[in-house]
Formats: sequence, structure tokens, C-alpha cells
Amino acid sequence: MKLHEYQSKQLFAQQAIPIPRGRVAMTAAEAKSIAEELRGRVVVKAQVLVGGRGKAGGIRLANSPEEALEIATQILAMQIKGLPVRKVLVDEAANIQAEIYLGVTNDRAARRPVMIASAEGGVEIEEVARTAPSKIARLHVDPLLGLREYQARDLAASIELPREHWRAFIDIARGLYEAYRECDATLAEINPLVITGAGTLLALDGKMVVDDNALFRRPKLAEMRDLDEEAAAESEARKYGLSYVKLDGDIGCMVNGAGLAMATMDVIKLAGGAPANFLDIGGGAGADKVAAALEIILSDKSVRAVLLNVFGGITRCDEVARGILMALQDVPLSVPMVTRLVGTNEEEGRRLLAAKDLPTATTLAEAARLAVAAARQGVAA
Amino acid sequence: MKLHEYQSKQLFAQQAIPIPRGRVAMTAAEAKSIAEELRGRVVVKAQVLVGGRGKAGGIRLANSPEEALEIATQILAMQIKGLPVRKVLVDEAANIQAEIYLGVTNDRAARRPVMIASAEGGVEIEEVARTAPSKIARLHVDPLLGLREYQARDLAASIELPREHWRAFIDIARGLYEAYRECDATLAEINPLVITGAGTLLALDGKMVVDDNALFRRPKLAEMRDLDEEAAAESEARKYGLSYVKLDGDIGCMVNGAGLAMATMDVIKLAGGAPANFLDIGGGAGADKVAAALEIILSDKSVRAVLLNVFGGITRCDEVARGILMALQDVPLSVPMVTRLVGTNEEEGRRLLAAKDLPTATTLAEAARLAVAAARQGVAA
Amino acid sequence: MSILIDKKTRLMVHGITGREGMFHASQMLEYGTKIVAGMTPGKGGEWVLDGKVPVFDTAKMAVEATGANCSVLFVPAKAAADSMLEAADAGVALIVCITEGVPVQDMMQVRSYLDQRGTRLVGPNCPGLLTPGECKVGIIPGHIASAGGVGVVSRSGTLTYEVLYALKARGLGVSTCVGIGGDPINGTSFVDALEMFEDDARTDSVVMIGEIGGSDEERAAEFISDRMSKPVVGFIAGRTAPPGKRMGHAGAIVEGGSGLAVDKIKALEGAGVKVAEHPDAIAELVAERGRKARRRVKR
Amino acid sequence: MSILIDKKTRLMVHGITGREGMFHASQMLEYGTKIVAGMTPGKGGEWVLDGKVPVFDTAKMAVEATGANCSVLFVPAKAAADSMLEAADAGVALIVCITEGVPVQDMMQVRSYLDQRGTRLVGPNCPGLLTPGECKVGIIPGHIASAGGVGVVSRSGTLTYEVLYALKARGLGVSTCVGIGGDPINGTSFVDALEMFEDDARTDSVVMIGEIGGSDEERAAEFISDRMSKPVVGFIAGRTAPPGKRMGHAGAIVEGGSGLAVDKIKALEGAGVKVAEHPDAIAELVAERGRKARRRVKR
Repeated sequence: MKLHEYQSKQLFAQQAIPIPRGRVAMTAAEAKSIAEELRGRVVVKAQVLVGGRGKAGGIRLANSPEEALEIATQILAMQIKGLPVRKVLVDEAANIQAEIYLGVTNDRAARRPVMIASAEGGVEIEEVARTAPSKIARLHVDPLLGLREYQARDLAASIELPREHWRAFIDIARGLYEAYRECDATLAEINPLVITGAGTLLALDGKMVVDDNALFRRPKLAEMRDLDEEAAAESEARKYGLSYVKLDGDIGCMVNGAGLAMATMDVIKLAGGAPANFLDIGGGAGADKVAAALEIILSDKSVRAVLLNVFGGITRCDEVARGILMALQDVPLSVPMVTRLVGTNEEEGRRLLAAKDLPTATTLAEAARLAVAAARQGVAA
Repeated sequence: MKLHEYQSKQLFAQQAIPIPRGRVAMTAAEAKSIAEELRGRVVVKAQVLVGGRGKAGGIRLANSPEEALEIATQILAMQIKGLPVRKVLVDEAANIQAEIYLGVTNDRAARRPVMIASAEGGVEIEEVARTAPSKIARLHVDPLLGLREYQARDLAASIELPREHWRAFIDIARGLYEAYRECDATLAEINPLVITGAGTLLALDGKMVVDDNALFRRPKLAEMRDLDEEAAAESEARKYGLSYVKLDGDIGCMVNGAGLAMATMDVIKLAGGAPANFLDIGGGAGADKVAAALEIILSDKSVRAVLLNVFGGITRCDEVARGILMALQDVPLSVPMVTRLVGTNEEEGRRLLAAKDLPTATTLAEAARLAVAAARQGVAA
Repeated sequence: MSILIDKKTRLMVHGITGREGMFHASQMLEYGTKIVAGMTPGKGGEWVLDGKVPVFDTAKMAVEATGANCSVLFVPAKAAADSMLEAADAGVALIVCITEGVPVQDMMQVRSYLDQRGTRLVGPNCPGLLTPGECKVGIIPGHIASAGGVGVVSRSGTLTYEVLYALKARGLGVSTCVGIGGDPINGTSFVDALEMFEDDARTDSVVMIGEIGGSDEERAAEFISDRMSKPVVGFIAGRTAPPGKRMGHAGAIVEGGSGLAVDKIKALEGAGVKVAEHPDAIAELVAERGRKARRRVKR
Repeated sequence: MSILIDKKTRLMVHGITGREGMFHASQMLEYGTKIVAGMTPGKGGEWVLDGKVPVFDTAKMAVEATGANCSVLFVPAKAAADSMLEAADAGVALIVCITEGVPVQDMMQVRSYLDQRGTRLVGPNCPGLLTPGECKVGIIPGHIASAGGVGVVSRSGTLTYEVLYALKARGLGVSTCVGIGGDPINGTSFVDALEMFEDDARTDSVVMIGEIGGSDEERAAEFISDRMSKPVVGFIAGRTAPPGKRMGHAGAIVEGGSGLAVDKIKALEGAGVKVAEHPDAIAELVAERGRKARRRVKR
């Protein structure tokens, strides 16, 4: 789960990381009154869960409360990469002398957290990593010991941070690591971490991604989820423990397992079709999950055929079949559906579907061919 | 630093360990009003930092507020093992079905925390450990991982706790471990942890010892130190970072290093004398420390001679000599003093003392003989 | 021979009294796996599966009483870390964690601890292990594979079954199938499994099924190139996945630049791996390599 | 030969710019110890001790630049755990922590981490090491010991100096003196040091100085009885200490029943150790054993 900049910065502030004074506003009028409170120049920043806000014009400087009103009005009317801007953060403008990057994430290969710093913050860190990897300092953290003071100091030394900023940098790095730990984050980053004209460090922008699997023990973070920012279908899917991503094609997919779901999409493409979505019904999916999944797929108007591909491991084929039949009681099947059930209790599953005249395939390639043909027939009809 | 029962139980309660309702009282009248609040039978418990309160009559049951007043009056007039009782804890009386022991401490040999449990709580755990070691379950904890739920369950199973109490026991054990961690304790124990008539678990008595070396990061615990409970000389010594223990003899000792201090005491005894105290001026002791140490020793009226034994490592002999001379400016030397300075800058130290006519010895045995003789002469004189 | 599990495996099932645990324990038992113990706190003393399997309250008790040397976990995600540590402390040499949804920071701690002890973990979020005809630990349907010389290792669950199914249809048997799971931090990597297959006398070729995300496949390619003598056939799921979109597994996030299917395929092909275009083609490629190998032997 | 330190030791001094660090660094340098680096965060780039020793900001930088293989710590107690971990991570093989007052829970974590890495620690709260004529790491006054065949290991600080002083007065030289420190959780135990002395060609006898508290001496007695061929002379401080009273060190708490001087002396004597009544007698016993050994050789 991605958090907004303003949420991430609030979590940072709880770890005593200095952030600019400022607040989030839902309306332009609110933005103006925040600007009045802050006095002086402010920055109005679109709060949307995509990158590239700056380039899209979603981050702008305002010299007065009136200008803040005007800019907030404009930004709140924007869409950035298809996402409507519903909130703006109004922050005191900072006097920036230098921009640092500081982040912590999980290193899969090393199986431990890695803290990353660069004296060249502010730009795309991936770009620096690609073109000048020596400018990126990496430091692995023992997951049982946490980030120690000396490690944060090593990092400061590695990026050749002037020594007068070490104390502040060490405290911020340890605070950031704590935020990452306390929030079960998979990413916590400050970019840029600026050195101000007054010689202090300030987290000007912040980003956190929280491990969805850990939300059960982070109830306060779970409440931070911004439902506005998710497609309705994706929110609906999550409610049932389904993983759904909308795509551009016309063949709705319902598959158990992410790997098989991706392979199914690959095979649809090989067969000349295009998947309308990724949908993983997960392991141990019961009838209610399958029914919900089918409803979500059919609610997408561009879907012209459905391919249901289930290989039964934890999810038993008979359960899947019952789920489909149950869903069909509520949702009339507006497009053709090809099903493929193989694995645990497969005969029982196929028997249940065949009894209701639902076409079944045995190989994945065959299922994809049938689905692509069915979608074309739909278009032709 | 030892904590009182009522302090320990407050710390346990912060980890959600159930404790009896109750409060501490400084006067009998207060004890009465607490008993009135609690209603029903109460237990009045002397709060002194020694064991064996129960046997000494410091823990008594009161059936009414009036009885609580009477008992508190008696207990607050007591001395237990030489310590005056200045506070009583007034707790709701519990309906006890069974008594368990549960504690966590540092296992020096294993170099990790060890959690100890026994189904036979309430009595002296050392006694059970000695006579029926199989009734004591021990479980080592990885200091980086902490006490895990399964370990607490293993412990419950080891002491054959009825299964219906496992959930409560696991939570209490993990809470106790957290208290131990959060307080930098060297001991945290609940004895007895009782199973009540209502089938719940309750920490009836609690004891914590906090690592003095960690008090710098536990300011709230440092405030809990009960100055009333310490001899004035020991408090004074601690202020200067000295380690002082009053003993029964007449030869005051001032030594650097605990091992050498103990050996010095041993040698005094071998020479036929008796040490009046243990006093370790520690490593890196400056002149002010030494002066304070001398003042503390001389304030003990049973001291008939002083043996100052310093072997210079971190503490340099010239510093010690200057400390003595400085102290002698404020404190007239009422008894003879034998000094022995060997090690770093020893010549300079001896020269400084010799210039003021202070007798010096070279071996420890010689120093002890001289001090014992001086103390006897003092008695003869 | 085979890797990780065989007829000597003495299995303990964590969470055996739960719905999934019970269902799959009965499937494993039916397959011939020696389930010597079940483990559910609070249910110690019961006997399940027609009185064939004793249930214990703690893993320690189970291992002491039954000599279990392998643990399989069907426990809720929030209890998984604890169960893995418990199994390791009880002394089993191999832990297979089926549970999905284990927090990634839990996994980092667990791996760190298990590595200190030298305990092998497979998973989490994996289908487990299958040595056809000998032992099944996990949820891989037993009837879709027969015994033979193909080692299978996969990050995916159900996609693996596809491949086993297709191999069997072509008469190709499997030495051991290892589902390593799709989570970003897991116990056994591709390289670990490939190394075991290389050393296993029964295995004569290997199928490796990867996914987008991470760089485990790239490290596997390096290992294959440097150390493998046996032929490897590969497949990478997610060629058509849009970059940067999360695909159910945390393991399937495409991480800035690396982790793309195209890079993984390139790395594998560079190491001499035949990479299949779709799952059905995997079995075909294995059969083809087998024919070639036989032809080489004949000449 | 000697144990732990010798002429090849390349020392880094943590906290070299502090008062104690600077004083003892100059003493060590004067003794002949190769101090290759100092370490004080924020003072990197300075040169201290008449421009002989460069100061670094981090241990990593110091080790990379100078090849330091041993670290000695003169840092405040609250920074000690961090400094020990830093030195271990920087790759030194031996850490000597002079600092006293390190919280015991810090030490448990540090030991656990150092053991994983295989880094040896001596201390904390110890006087350090002295290999007479070769190298001094810590605060043991150099002039009170000469080179020879007696290995000395001690929990105490200044009491050790007493013994060194008395040995020298009798013309007995020392191979290495190891001050293991009096804290309840430390790096090197009596058994560790005895094992090294047993294996050291130069050492022909050992002096072991214990204290009340804990059971390290009892374990040492067991080791001596089972494994030591070289004669050991012992001393235990605290015969007259009242039981249960805290004696400055946390290490000197008498722990319920065990830890008493009388038990330790009994255990050592049971293992064939000659236990001295007072510190001055130690040297006498060593000399006596030496004479006996020589007599045995002569016959």
C-alpha cells in the first residue's frame, strides 16, 4: 500500500525527522488559510499516488495566500497520469542549499534491509543509479540488530556529507529506519532530504510503501488507505482478498496463482488476443471469492470473453465450480466463458460445470484459443 | 538498583500483566482509606528492599479498613533486617488456587537471558531449585529475537500448566520479558503468579533489579531510586561514582578496582585485622573522587586506621596522591593512614605523599600488617 | 535418489487441525508420506486422520516423541514466523512453509535466524515439495506427476502444476519438484535448488520456472553457466505484464529496470538454457533435449 | 610466541582523542605497540601523538587505510556496544574493550553478533592485554612485567598488576597477560584463555585470578582437570566478602549459593590447581612449581 507524501511525512515526524511546517487541504480555500497561517512563500503539492507530479505541474510555488488559492484551485482540478488530484499539501517553502537522497527498502538478494543514500538527491534516483552508480552508497542492515549509529555515520561518510551535518543525518537515518520498521514498510524514502540555508536538514518530500501482508498488525496504517485513489474494482477485489489489475484488452481472466495468471495472459497474447485484466483468486479461494471475482470481471464493459483457468492445489476444482455456478445465479453471463479446471477434485469440478453447459478446455493453449475465438465472435456479432 | 514491589508491579502493569488493585501508602491513615476504596479484605505489605518480609511479619491480611489501619500502624513501625519500613502496599486480597513462579534474568554462562518457571511458586525458588531441580523449567532467549510466543508456550507445557491458562500465561511471560527489556533489568520476577478462584492469573508479588549501568538511558527508572533505603554514606559514594559497602571492622579501606579491594580485605583479615568497609574508587578516579572517598571513610566512627591501596592503571598514582592531599586540607586525619601506591607514575605519587610525611608501604602484605598494627595502637592509646 | 524429501522423510504438520491443514495432511498421507506428528497448540493428545497421527502442543514435544525431521506449515500468516522459528528450534532440518501473506520483515528475521542454525527453509507462499512415488510435502496434487529424471524448480504454484501435468502427458517423470514460492524473501532460491539437482544422481535434466521481479533468475543463469552440467529448460511468466504494476505477489513487482521478463530470458538463454514461449512448450523442449541426449548416447 | 597479541598486531584505538584514550595510546606507543590508527567520529584527518597516528572518522575507513587487525576501545559506556559492532563489521579479528559500565543487555546482543561473525572480544571493563616486550593493548602498566613463560589470566584489573609486579620481583616472566574483565557478560572467558595458553608454545605455566560471583572459575576447573597439561596457580578474591553484598562489579554479586569463593577454591583445588591465600603468595607458588618442574627434568 502506497502512502501519500503528507502521510509519509507525518510518520517521519513521529520519528523526530524534521519536516517543513505545513498541512494537507481538500479545498483551495483551505489551502489559502494554511498559507496564511504559515506566512511567507509556500509550496502547493498535489497528493496523488503516482510519480512525476513535478513534471506534470502538480508542485508549484506560491508567493502569497492569494496565489496559493489560485494554484490550489488549478491543481485540484488536475488529473495526473489519469488520477484526479483530490488533496494538496501546503508546505512552507524551504531555502535549499543541497539535495540528498535517503531511502530504505528490502534487498531481495541480500535478504535484508538496505539503506541507500546519495549526495545527488532531488532527481530520479534510478537515473543516478544507472548512469553514475558510484554516487549511490548502499548499506545492509542486520534485521535483528537494526540500523546502528556507526552504520548511519558510515553512510554519511560514504556520500561525503560535510561533517557538520553528520549528527542530524545520523538521527534522520535512524528515524527513517525506525519508520520503516514500525510501519512494516517495503520502502521508506526522503527525496530530497535538503540542507537548508540555515544549515539544517529537512525532509522535503517523503514516500512510503507499506507491506500489505503486515497491515493486520498496523491498524492505524490500514486506516490511511486512500480509497479515492483506487479503481473501484480494485478496492472491491481487495475486500475479497483478490488481486486485480485492470488492463487494456478484452479477454477477462480469472486464474489461481499469480504466476499462472501471468502465464495465462502471455498465452492469450500468443494466441492473438489481449487480456482485459490480471486477476489472481489466490490460494484456498472459496466459492464466495470466485463469485466476487466473476462479478468484478463482468463489470468491465470492454470484456468480450472470459477465460477461467484453475489448476487445483489449495483451491479445489469443485469449490471453484460451485463458486462459478453461485456467481452465475446473481450475475447473468453477458459474454462467453471458457473454463479450464485441472488438479485436485478436477472431475467433480468439470462435472458440475458440464451439467450447466459451460464449455471446458484441457490445455491452456486450447483454452486461450477458444477464448480468443469467442471474443472475436462477440465482436463480429 | 532494586525496585520496590509496588514499583515493579506498576512496570508489569504497563506491559498488560494483571496485578491486584491496590496502592502504596506512606501513613496508616492512607492505608485505611485505600482499604476503604478497595472494599473487602486487603493485604498490607511492607515495602522494603530486602527479602523475607513475610517471615518477619511484614505482610498481613486485614479484614476491614480499621484492621488495615491497625496493621499498617504496626508495620510502619517495624524494622526488617535493619531497614525501617517507610511505605506499605495495600492490595486487594486474592483468592489463591495455585502459586507459580516466573522470572527472567541474565544467564552469565549462556550469555543470554533465561526465563525460569516453576509450578511451585510462593516458596523460595532457590530452595526448590536446590531440592527439586526438575520442578524448575529453564528457557534461554535469543537476545536479538526476544521471547517468542512458542517459547512461552514451551514453558507453560514444561511446568504442566493446565491448558486453559496457557493464553494468559503466554501473554504474562512475554509482558515480563518486555518489562525486563524495556527496563534494562537484570532480574524481573513474579512470585507468586497465582491462579485465582475465578480462573485468572494474577501477579501477586513482583521484584525487579535494574542494571545501574543502563540508568543513563532509563531516566524514569533512575527517578524510582529510593534514597531512604540506602545508607547515607552509600548514597554519597554513588554521587562520586564510588562503590562503597559498610562492614563491621575497624580498618577503613580505599582501593582501586573491586578485585584488588576484595583481595585487600582478604589480606587484612589474614593479618589479623577486620575491614571497616569495601570501597572501590574505580578506574580513572580523579582527585575529587579520592577526596570524597576519604571523607566517607573517615566519617565512619569505628574506623581506627585507613589502608589506601592503589595500583595505578587508568588511575595514575600522582592523581591519587593529589586527591589525598586535597582531602586532607578539608578533613583532618583523625586516625593513622598507611598508603601503598604502585604502578603508573608511582614515583611521583610517592614523592608527593612523602613530602607530607605520610607512611608508604611497597607490598600489600606489608601494608596490611602496618594498618593492623596502627589500628591496634589506636585502640591501645 | 531425489532432493530434500524421500521415503525417509518423517513429517510433522503444523496446523493439522485446521481446514487446509487437515485436507492436505490427508492428501499427503494418502500419497504415502510418513506423517509422524501434527502440531496445534491446545490440541495435544488428540489423534487425527482416522487415529493415525498424534497431535502435539509444541514442536519440541512432537520432535522428541516422533523423531520428525521435516515440518510443513499450514498456519495463519501472522503465526508463520513463530512456527518457523519453533520448528527450527525443535531441531528439524527442513521446513516447508505453505502459508502465504507472511510479512516480509518477519521473513528477513526468520531467514537470519535459520541461517545461523543451518536450517533449510522452502517457501513461504509455496506449494511445497513432491518426490513422485516417495513423498509429498505440501499441496502439489500427487496424481499429476510420475517418477523420473526431470528436476523441477519454480517460483510459481499453479503454473508448476501445469508443467508437471504436461510432462506426465508426454511420459516424462520427475525426480523432485521444488516450489520455492514467489515471495521476495524466501528460504530456498533457484541457485540452491539447481545446486542440489546438479548433485542428485537421479536427476538428468532440470526445468526452472521463473517470474518477473527480483533477480533470482539472473543469479540462476550465472550458476547454470558456471557450474551446471545437466541441461536446463526455462520459462519466465509475465512477458506481457505491464511494468511496475503489482501482480499479486510482492515478488512480481518489477523493480526499476531489472526484473523484467525480457532480461531474465536473455540471461537464461545466454547461459545455454532453452526458454519456452508458453508453459505447454516446456515439456516439448524437455522431451527434445532427452531425445538429443539419447541420440548422443547411441552414436 | 604468545597469545592474542604480538609484534604483528596492528592496533586501532577508538576514542583516541579523549583524555583516557590519548593518555593510554601514548603509553602503548611508548611500549612499542604498533598503533596504526585512531578513531574518533568527526576528527578524521587529524594526526595525533606527535603526528605519528592518523585519526579516522569510521572504523571501516581506518581498517581500509591501515590494515588494522585489532581494536582497543576507550569510549563512553553508552557508545561501547556500537563501537564493538563497528569494529567487528570493519573486519578486525580482535576487539579489546577497556570501557567499564557497559549495560549488560547491550553485551548480550554484542556477544551474539560477534559470535556469528567469529570476532574475538576481550572485556569489557578490563585492563586489556600485555605480551611483555612485544605489544601492549590496554592499560596494564608495561614496566611491571617482563617476558617469560607464565601466562596470566584474570577477571580483575589492578589485582592483576599486583601479581605481575610480584612475578617480576621474583624474576618470573610472562608470556601474555589477559585481563578478561569482571562483567557478567564478556567476550573471553577463563576457559578460552586457558585453552589458548595450553596451545601456546611459549607458555609453560598459568596464573588464573578469579573473583566471587558467577561460575566461570568452576568451568575453568573442569577444563583444567580435563584438558590442561600445564600447571596452573590460582587465586580467588573475596573470601571475606559478605555473601549477597554487591562489590562494585555486577560480576561480584554472589548468586544464590554458587559463586562463593570457598566453592571456587574447592573446585580449582579439585582440578589440581594450587590456590594462593593472598596475592603475594601467587608468585611464590609459581616459582615453586617451576623449581619442581626443573627438578623433574633434571632427574
